[in-house]
Amino acid sequence: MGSKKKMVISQKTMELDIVRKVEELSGTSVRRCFQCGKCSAGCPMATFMDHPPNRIVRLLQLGQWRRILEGRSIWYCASCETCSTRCPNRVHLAAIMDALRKLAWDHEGPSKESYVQLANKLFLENIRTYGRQYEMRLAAVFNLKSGKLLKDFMLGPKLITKGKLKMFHQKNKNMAEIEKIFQRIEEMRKKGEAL
Amino acid sequence: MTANIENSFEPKIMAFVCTWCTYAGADLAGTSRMQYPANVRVLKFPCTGRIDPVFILKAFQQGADGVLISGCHPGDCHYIAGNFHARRRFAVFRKLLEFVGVDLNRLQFSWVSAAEGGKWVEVVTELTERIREMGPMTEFKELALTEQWSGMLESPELQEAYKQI
Amino acid sequence: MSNPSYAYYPGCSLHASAGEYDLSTRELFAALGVKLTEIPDWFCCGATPAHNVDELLSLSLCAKNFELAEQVGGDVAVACAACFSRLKFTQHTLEANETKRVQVEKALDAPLKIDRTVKHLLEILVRDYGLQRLSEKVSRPLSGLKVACYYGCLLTRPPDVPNLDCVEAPTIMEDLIEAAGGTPVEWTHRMECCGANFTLSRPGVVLQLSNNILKSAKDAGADCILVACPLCHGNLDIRQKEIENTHSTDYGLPVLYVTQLVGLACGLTPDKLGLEALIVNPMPLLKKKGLL
Amino acid sequence: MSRIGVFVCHCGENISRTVDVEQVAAKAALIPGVAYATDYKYMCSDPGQGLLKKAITEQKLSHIVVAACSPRMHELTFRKAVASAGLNPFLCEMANIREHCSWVHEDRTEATTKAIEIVTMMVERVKKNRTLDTITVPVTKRALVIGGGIAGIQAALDIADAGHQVVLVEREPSIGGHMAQLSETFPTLDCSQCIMTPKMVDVANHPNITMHTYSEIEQVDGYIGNFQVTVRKKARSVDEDKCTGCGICIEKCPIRKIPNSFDCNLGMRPAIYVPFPQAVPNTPVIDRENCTMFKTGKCGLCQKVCGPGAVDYQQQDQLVVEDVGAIVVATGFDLYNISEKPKGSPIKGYGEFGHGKIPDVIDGMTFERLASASGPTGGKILRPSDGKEPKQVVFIQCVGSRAREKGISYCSKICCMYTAKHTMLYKHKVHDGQAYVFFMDARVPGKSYDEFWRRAIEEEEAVYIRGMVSRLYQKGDKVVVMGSDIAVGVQAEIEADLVVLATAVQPRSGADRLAQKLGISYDNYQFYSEAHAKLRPVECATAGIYLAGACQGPKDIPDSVSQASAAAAKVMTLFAKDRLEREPIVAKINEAGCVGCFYCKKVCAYGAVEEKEIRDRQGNLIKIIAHINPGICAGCGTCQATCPSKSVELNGYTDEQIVAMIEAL
Repeated sequence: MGSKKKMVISQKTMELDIVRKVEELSGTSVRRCFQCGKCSAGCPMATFMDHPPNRIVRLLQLGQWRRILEGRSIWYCASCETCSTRCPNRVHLAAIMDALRKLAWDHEGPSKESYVQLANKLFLENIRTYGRQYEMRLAAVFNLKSGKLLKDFMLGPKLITKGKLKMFHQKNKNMAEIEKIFQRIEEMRKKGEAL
Repeated sequence: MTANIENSFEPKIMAFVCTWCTYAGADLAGTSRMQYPANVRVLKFPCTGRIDPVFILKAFQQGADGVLISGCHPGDCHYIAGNFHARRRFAVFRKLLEFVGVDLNRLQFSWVSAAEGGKWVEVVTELTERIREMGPMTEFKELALTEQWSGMLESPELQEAYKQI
Repeated sequence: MSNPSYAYYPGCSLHASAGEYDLSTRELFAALGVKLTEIPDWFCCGATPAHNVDELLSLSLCAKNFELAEQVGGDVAVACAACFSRLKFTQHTLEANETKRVQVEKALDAPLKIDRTVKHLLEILVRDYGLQRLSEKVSRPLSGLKVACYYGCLLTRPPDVPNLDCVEAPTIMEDLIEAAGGTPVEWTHRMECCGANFTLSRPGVVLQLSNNILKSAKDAGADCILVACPLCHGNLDIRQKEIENTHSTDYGLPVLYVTQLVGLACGLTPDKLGLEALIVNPMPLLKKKGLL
Repeated sequence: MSRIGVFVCHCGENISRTVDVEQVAAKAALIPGVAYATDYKYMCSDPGQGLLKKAITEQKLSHIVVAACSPRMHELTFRKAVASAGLNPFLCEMANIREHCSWVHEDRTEATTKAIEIVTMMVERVKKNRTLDTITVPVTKRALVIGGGIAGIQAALDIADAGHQVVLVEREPSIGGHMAQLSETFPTLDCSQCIMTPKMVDVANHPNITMHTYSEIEQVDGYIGNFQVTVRKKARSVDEDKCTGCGICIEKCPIRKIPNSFDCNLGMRPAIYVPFPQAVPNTPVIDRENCTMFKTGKCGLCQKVCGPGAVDYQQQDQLVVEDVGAIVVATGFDLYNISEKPKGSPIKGYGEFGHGKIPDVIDGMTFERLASASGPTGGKILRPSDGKEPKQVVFIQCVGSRAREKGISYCSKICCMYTAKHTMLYKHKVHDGQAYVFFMDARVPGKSYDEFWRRAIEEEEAVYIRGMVSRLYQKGDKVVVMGSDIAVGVQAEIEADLVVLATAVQPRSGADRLAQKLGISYDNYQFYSEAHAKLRPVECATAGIYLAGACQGPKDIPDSVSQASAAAAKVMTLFAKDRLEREPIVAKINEAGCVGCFYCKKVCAYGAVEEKEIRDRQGNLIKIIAHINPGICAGCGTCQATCPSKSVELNGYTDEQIVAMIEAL
């Protein structure tokens, strides 16, 4: 749950550097938000969240980055874009959520709530290794890593018989190119050329 | 004609209305071609504040079976506060009427604005139907007949009484 | 009138769990005389996970795919809603954001070539091929079939990005179904999220959200649900039994890809449409409606 | 015996379709007193009116009933027609057999019966109608404007520009009001003085405007078109005619440490002073309470140095009587001083904010003076306690306003905007500072207002925090602000260097006393009441008196100026004719019956009831009775229904007329 601790607001306690990063990554301004609540009203995941989406923006306005990290909301966003679509101020909240997840992972690494990000990370690993996505492998590795070995166990056989889970797969021929992309991005980050 | 007496009773209803709101509302009902019972007779006043309670008594005495008083909504009075004075006056007057023996169901107060043609129709229709069910207002007529109540100054009893003074 | 040909980007799902979408797409387009040439050695677009973790990577992957598409002529035809969304997003973002553009060019070590027109299959069928011509191809109208057209999130959202149809009140799927002789139903959850990406990490969420969608379709009297996204399909079809068990209910709503249903109307046989690959068996319904 | 004419209109088929008009005319002819009855296709048409006029002459008709549409439609038409035939127009009545009969009833028998009854009622009524004459009142084409702020100035200039004489009365030594105190104005941020002072000079130079500054209204007599207003010109101790405004007296005055209220007491002034350099008139005034000459009889320096000999210690208050036809009230507002708890007032003060105790807790007007280039700090934002530049400034909105329990439930309307402006002015002057605003909601519904407010947040980076502040306290050299952010759902605390309170707008002190002199009404807060909230928003219920600006309710500059121009337009409408004409539907008192209970006076919303002394021939007072001023009476008749002795009668709605109608039932 989000902290009920008192906010002591000052130029020092407002972590505006992080907010600027969020704004850069998401290409959207958090100051534009006037807290109408429409994002929270339409969010299919709001019931699973501790901070409703509007409050995430509000916390950003006040530079309350820690409070966002302590909550779980950003890990429950489904990226459905409903908020961004309906925002009267064109605050691209879905993009803000992306930025927050990235910054949270970069700063804090995995946590109890961020294991969804694990699935995402594995997804990218798959791309790096195979160039494409192979659901069978993704599911198996995810279950292994997240300690939920038997999750969706019952679905597997049925999907295989229906030809939906391919047991074998081929790598793209141009794998070297994809690896280079990954490497160049890592390089840029090391040099501080990208967030 | 052998129509049932009960059913053929057509109540007489007097409506005392202010010119700015309810009279205009009734006009609107007309221009909108709404339909309502033909039992109501409208008397126009500048303001409900002008309506003397005596007029209500007078109406009943003259054979009205129901009386409707209607003006601007509270706060919307054309004359700032006339309807407030009226409301207060009639609140007290109702008690008196009740004491005199008039069934208060025969007396209706309502606020109908110049925009509420439909409400005028509703109010008039409801009151007419209610009075129709209640039957004719007989109290005053009976009094007038039996006790010569209505102040006939030339009644023999009174003349007699005068002589003795 | 000759048809334009397209550079086909099937996406990972169509090569795996959504094989029937790929099959039915190829068969339908062949039947219509529209040429699809698969982009050679295309990469995964990164889908939702990539931008969740790393937007720069997501943009770079898509930009790379645009580069690969240069080998094949024609507009880029996309079947998967997520791929469609990512490719469109990449164009939209990189056109507007100079910083990100420079970063992506660095990641690719090449100048950007992202100005190819990207079209979802729906657009190609409804606008390029045209409803009039399509209806002329219909040999087995979907008469009496009540279809709940499900758009999900990514086909239309957000404004100014996919530009497939009206962002809040699209009709493109309904128009298509009407052209195929079917009856689209009015329902409330056309554009609600199915839980999407959480299918792996938080299936509980998916069970709840997808249940709402199935219930709404059922309440609206639909015989089946029409989708244009493999992930939505997975959540509504593959998980339908599980949803029914969890919520102690019984929907039995076949979930068909848009190419499957249109293909059926155009007289293709079930084996060419991969109908047997669907988890909720559509055969009894199709038989009942005289569509087989 | 009356010879009544009844004219039944078919209104094409609108009436005749459901009402048997011929039968109505035939029945009407049988009513005693009816000399002539006929029906016609279109009574309102030229031939219809001609028929009416011809019948009046030929049949020697004495009263007319036109049974047609609603009187709200054509009463005026027929009364004019009747008048042109030489009959008093008020002897003509309309029986409404269209809107109230033919259009609302389908059954022909029922509708015809009802129409006959309606006509009968009106015939009985018209028998009791009396000849009435249109009332005319002479109009003095000279206006009084009370209050020399932006509203008063605008109204005065508009009326004067239209060619009428205007008397402008201002309580303070200079005109200009609050607007002269402001630094910059929303939503354009143009300098207040730059747009205000030219208007002040225009007033001073206008040939049609007479200014009485440092003056107050003593007494108001008369009524619309004919007011006599007594103005008290307070002794300035400086002769306005002789003074050249050179300012040497001000320079030489030895008393220099008097807090200047124009600068919200931040700056000091001498005992002889002008409130601010651009004052109009630029004539100093001696503050007698603080002047050594007045306190001890010694000094006299200002008189010695005054070249033209304008300083006059013997000057007395003067009473001037001005005859005017209309009055514009533009007395403006005061800011609620939250550290005060006036006795007997529902205002409870705000002890929790420490205003008046904590030096760095100031109100919005004080901030204006700090930000003003001509203010005591030369436009630098420096906090009062130690003169340092504050780096964290907290603004609190809705202090006093919208707090029923504290005594004021209304919204002060201007605070959201001026607070947004303050955050901008602050950011412009203190680049590394941070402004915070605690607010409940932003009420910024004016042209370009919401955009302005958003700009304060999005571009000037003011941090707005939705939630009220509970308490302020001093901690070291900081003021601790205990607030909450209701969007986050937690308490929010800020250690501020300066706290600015957006305190409520209240009517100018003494608004009630002035209202009593003018005979106009005011609300619980002493804001003056308009005649109708929607349709007569600039007129008082008392005829001939108009409202402009914040004296009627909280208003910003554009609203005040608009209302002032509207009030001026109303005055000009009144002045457009030499005599004021009005319908004679007014009440009058039966002097023999009136017992002087004055219940009528209590219920009259217009102040039309006056007291009248009845004396015998020797001049002994017999009784005091009510008299209704026909210039003021609006004709509602509430007095008549209220009068216990039945000594009031409303023309056109007499008891006789109404009872006649009831009896016709």
